[in-house]
Amino acid sequence: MRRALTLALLILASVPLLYAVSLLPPVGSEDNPTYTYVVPHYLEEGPEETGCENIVTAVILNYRGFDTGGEVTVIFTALMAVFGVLLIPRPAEKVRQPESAVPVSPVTLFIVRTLAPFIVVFSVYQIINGHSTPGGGFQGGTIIGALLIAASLVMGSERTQRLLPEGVRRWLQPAAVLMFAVVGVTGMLLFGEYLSYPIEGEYLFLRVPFLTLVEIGIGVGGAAIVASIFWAMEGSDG
Amino acid sequence: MGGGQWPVVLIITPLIGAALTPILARRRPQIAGYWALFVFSIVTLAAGVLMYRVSTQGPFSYYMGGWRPPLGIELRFDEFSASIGVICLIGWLSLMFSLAYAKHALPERRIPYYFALVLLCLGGMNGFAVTGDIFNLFVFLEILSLSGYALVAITGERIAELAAFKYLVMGAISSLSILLAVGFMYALTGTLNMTDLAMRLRDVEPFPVAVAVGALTLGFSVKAALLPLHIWLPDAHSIAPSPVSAILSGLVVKIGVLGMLRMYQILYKAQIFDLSALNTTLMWLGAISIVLGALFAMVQEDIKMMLAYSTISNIGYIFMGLGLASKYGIIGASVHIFNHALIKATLFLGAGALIHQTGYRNLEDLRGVGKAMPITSAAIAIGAISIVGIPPTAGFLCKWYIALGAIEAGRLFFAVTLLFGALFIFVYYIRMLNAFYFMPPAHPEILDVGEAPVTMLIPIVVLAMLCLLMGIFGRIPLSFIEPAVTNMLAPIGG
Amino acid sequence: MRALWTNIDYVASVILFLIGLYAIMVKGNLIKKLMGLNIMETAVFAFVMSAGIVTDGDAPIMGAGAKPPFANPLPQGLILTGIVVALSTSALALSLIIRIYRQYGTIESDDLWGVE
Amino acid sequence: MEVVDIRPLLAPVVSLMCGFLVFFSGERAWWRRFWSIAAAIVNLGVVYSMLPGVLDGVIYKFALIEFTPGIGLAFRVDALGMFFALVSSSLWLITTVYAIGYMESEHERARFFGFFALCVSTTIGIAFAENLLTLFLFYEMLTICTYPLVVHEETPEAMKAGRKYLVYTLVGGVFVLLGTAVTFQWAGTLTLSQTGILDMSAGRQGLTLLFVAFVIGFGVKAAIMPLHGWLPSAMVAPAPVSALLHAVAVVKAGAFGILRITFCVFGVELLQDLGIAIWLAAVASFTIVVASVIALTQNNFKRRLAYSTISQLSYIVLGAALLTPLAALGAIVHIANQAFQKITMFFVAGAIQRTTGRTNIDELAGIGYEMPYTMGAFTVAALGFIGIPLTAGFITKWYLSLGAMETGHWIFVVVLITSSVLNAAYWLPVIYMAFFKVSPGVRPHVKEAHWTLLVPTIVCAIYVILLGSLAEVPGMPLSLARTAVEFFFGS
Repeated sequence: MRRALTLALLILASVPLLYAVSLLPPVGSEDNPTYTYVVPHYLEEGPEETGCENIVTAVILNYRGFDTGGEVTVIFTALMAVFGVLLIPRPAEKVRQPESAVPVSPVTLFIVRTLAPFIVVFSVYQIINGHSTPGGGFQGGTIIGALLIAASLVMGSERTQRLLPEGVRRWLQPAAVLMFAVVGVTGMLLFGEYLSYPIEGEYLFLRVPFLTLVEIGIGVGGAAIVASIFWAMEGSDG
Repeated sequence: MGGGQWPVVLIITPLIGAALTPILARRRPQIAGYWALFVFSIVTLAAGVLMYRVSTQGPFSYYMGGWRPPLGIELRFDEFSASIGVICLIGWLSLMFSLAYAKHALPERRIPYYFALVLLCLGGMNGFAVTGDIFNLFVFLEILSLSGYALVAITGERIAELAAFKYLVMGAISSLSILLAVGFMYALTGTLNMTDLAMRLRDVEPFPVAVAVGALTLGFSVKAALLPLHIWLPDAHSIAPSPVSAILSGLVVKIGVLGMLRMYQILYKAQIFDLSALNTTLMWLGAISIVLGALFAMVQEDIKMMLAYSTISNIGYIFMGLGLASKYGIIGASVHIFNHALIKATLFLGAGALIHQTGYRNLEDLRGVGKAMPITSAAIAIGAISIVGIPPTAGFLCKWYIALGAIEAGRLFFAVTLLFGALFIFVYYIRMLNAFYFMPPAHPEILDVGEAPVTMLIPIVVLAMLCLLMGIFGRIPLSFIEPAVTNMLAPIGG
Repeated sequence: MRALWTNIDYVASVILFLIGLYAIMVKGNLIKKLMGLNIMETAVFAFVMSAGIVTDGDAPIMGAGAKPPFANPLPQGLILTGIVVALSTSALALSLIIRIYRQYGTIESDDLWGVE
Repeated sequence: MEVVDIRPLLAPVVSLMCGFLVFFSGERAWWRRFWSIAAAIVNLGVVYSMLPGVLDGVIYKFALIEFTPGIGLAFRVDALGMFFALVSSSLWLITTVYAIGYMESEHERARFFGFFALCVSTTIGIAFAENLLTLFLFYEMLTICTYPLVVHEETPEAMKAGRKYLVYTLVGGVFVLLGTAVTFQWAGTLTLSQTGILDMSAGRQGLTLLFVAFVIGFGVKAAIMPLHGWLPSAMVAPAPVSALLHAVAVVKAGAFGILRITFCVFGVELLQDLGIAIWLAAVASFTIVVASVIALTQNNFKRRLAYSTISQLSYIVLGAALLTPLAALGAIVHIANQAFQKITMFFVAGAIQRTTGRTNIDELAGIGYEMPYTMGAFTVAALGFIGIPLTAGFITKWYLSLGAMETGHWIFVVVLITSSVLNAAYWLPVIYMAFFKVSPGVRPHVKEAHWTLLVPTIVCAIYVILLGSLAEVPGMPLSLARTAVEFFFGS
């Protein structure tokens, strides 16, 4: 009954939606307002104005950098939220969580350990070259985060967490937010507005380092947050 | 652009402050509260400066990264953005209230995260209020929503996680519906800037825009808990820690209304189609919200549950005012955004203090508390009188304007509903006051509890005073809102 | 009808969106609800991306040898943000589900009604 | 002539301050008494100091705040407002003295006296309101401030009465607010004026509905039947409350509102055109007669007083509805006459209850021997109600009858005479019981009430006679009422 009702309702809702999409400008056409209005400026002036060959990076870090600042705040919020919801008072003495009942297969362990350096190198490449090639801070950071999760799975969280002691982790988690603030405020002091980058003049050489700094911040922060969320859910310390 | 980086201070400070909170409070969690209060004081200062600037120089913009719209993101400070004033005021007072409250109500380990989340929530709201870009609006909406969901569940209160999950699912659907609408608008116009959007929407297919408007309305009504999309609200607002309830009820639901106002700003300017169907719907839903919210509230025993349902009624006022689409109606709705925030914060913080001191939350158990905690109870009484709209308190002006608006629009029926709805509301508040003042205590030991700590008492008293003063000096919010509404309605010759 | 066919990408997103909504409304398991939510999110992302599709568009990277037409970079940037938002929502939702499971030992909403 | 003056604001503020000072005095009895009496005297002084000016036709104005252009809190003292304020503040002083004696052994005295003062403050606010919004504002505040006094006893019965009171008066308030909003929409202003602010352009039907809304709104407090239900129940309140509020402040606020609506919002001419006032007169007449008949059947002293109040209040409404200068004069002067007569009676009822514990009329046999002064005062008031010449009531009836004859509707004269007869029918037996019927075997001995109860009672009774016999002396209420009537009818 409930299913049928829901279905009916949704089908009813689909009619205006489908009619509306049929009236939207045709997908893929180069004459769409989405392609003729703002984007030509990005594509033509982008490399010149922002120093990024990758226009997607130009958009997310420069033209609409404030959005990305908001986005790293969202994921930081998620971390705070997970901690706020899940952390329970520390037990007086540490109760050792029983290791998983099924021992980790040595094959898995070997593969993760062998691949780890390559994964790290790949992600670092992604992070620092984000302005000129596909990829960027998030992509790289998430890869490192995934590596940390994989390591936790095969080696146990405690051993993995030793790589990032709590004091360090606390600083790394907000890295993206803080890096944005540092670069943004520097831009504000030097070039007028928050998150401004130089377009010309004597500070032009700062542009790429700044972008890279932000990418590194996003990457490090992303990795730390993804891993910490995993640890918090697993029940060990965030 | 010239001068003044205050917009940055307003938006960025709470985010940085939140980012640093867990670091600073790692060893001593109690420090988090003072840090948050300090950070938010700076934000409040910035808000004050910006509001002063809006009131003296009129609206102005700040271009993030120096990119002019539509290339970059614009922060737009107009009269509706002046809601940062009330956000900061209530946020600051709630934070102050939290200092003592958190110590008692939360596990110590969660305290830093609590304050970080409150800062993020408030910062997100400030961002939402001032941004001039619809996608950026969505980003800030998510910051404040996510922190809101988590804050509901942050105590170990019974069924807190269920309430938070319900809130999260409803909230996420509404966010997605808003994002879908953003997608529609973007596909039609290729721009994300609000001012630009209003211009470019003039010559596009109207039907997809109508669907987008429907999706936006749906999304914002969930956030604002307009009936019948309110089901998440009562549990979430009554279970959250009291200062959070004050923020959620006073401010976060208003974010939905503010979103509606922004949408109307665009639509009135774009003149793309006749809005009367939407207006009529909102008006009716508003009227039903008023009455049903009041009826639900009447049968509640839990004081915070009652306040939560009362929020639904009051949101009904606001939506009715919006739907009337007459000058006074919209003025009344906008003023009620401010005033209801003040009133509801008073009530929730007051209720929080009562629960904190006595440990009871049912009206029956709280009997006689008026003698034990005279100041808090008096503040709650003032809040109750305000919310019903008895003059000369803050609530009266809103009721008056919305009623005038209804008559102006030739809809006497809605004026009648509004005024009688207020009476319904009074019926349950009088139950509360009777219990506080005119009934012998059910638990004699309640007479021995004293007033709450002074950091909790000050916010309550300040807010209660404001409830009175805003009624008497109703010109202050009005001086902001009237020109804004006149501007907004100008294209339709209102 | 032809317009529907031209805009088949949009149509697909709309249908996905409704499927997600159906899952949220009908499924009792909280994880399944969350998956429904994720489907909806994906649908909206696909919708916005479709708005930026350019037929035969190349990646908008202006290195040597790059030649137009380029794909629209703006929706890509927006959706990157959107994905992170979706990730954050899912993380919080999962945490809540974990807590619900710890507290009540079930994540079926039918069983949870009794608790309330 | 209009003069800007702070005194119209000062008068309500003095009582308001008094209210708060009393709250803060808490259970310190001496301070509480000091503040109450001092404020009452200052208040009376402030109001009285404006009397000569008002008699000369000066209008004092003071605009406090504007909410929006044209709408705000503003005060204005004209003859009608002055009349009401003067009655209220002089009776406040007397009642305060009485209440101090009466409430000696009661609980929660700070709350009682605090809200008592607030009520007076709002009453004077109503009297001095410059516009409809201010009037409404104080009208609603009066409702709220009275509630704690009604439920003072905290018994289930009191709570029930309080609830009933709130429902009635708040619903009334909604009608007033609705009417105010509509008036603003039609007239573009809310400022009460000499000749009314509405005109025919709004349409006959709409205006009629508006008038009905206002009459319902104010009629609740003025206890026009069938809107009177709250008044008898509210008699559970302590006697001083019944006296000041249910004989003077609250119910008169309703009657005063109707006067304001009739003369200052609609204006005499418009109402004559509409021809609806006659219906109001009919309702008032109905109330006068039926309430008196019900009063006959009541055995509880205070309930009989309550129904008598209902009946008497409709005199004022009737006078307003007849729309002639003489009837208006009778209506306005009845504000004072009824107040003094009724308050005397409530004082008597309270004194008897406090001194002997009796509350029913059939227990009063021989009370005239035990409390001769008290019952003497009662007799004076009763004669006043019947309308015997030389008492205050006669003046009212005289002018009302003249006014009724002016309109040519003789039926209203008949109503007034019937009412006199009925009044006689329910008050004379009490007097008979008190003085001529001694219960067998009881040897009556004089056991008068405490002086704080007795003195106010006697002062009021003396004033009832003065009002009737020296009505034409300058400075007595009648001259003020005459100024008010001249103002509205422009003689």
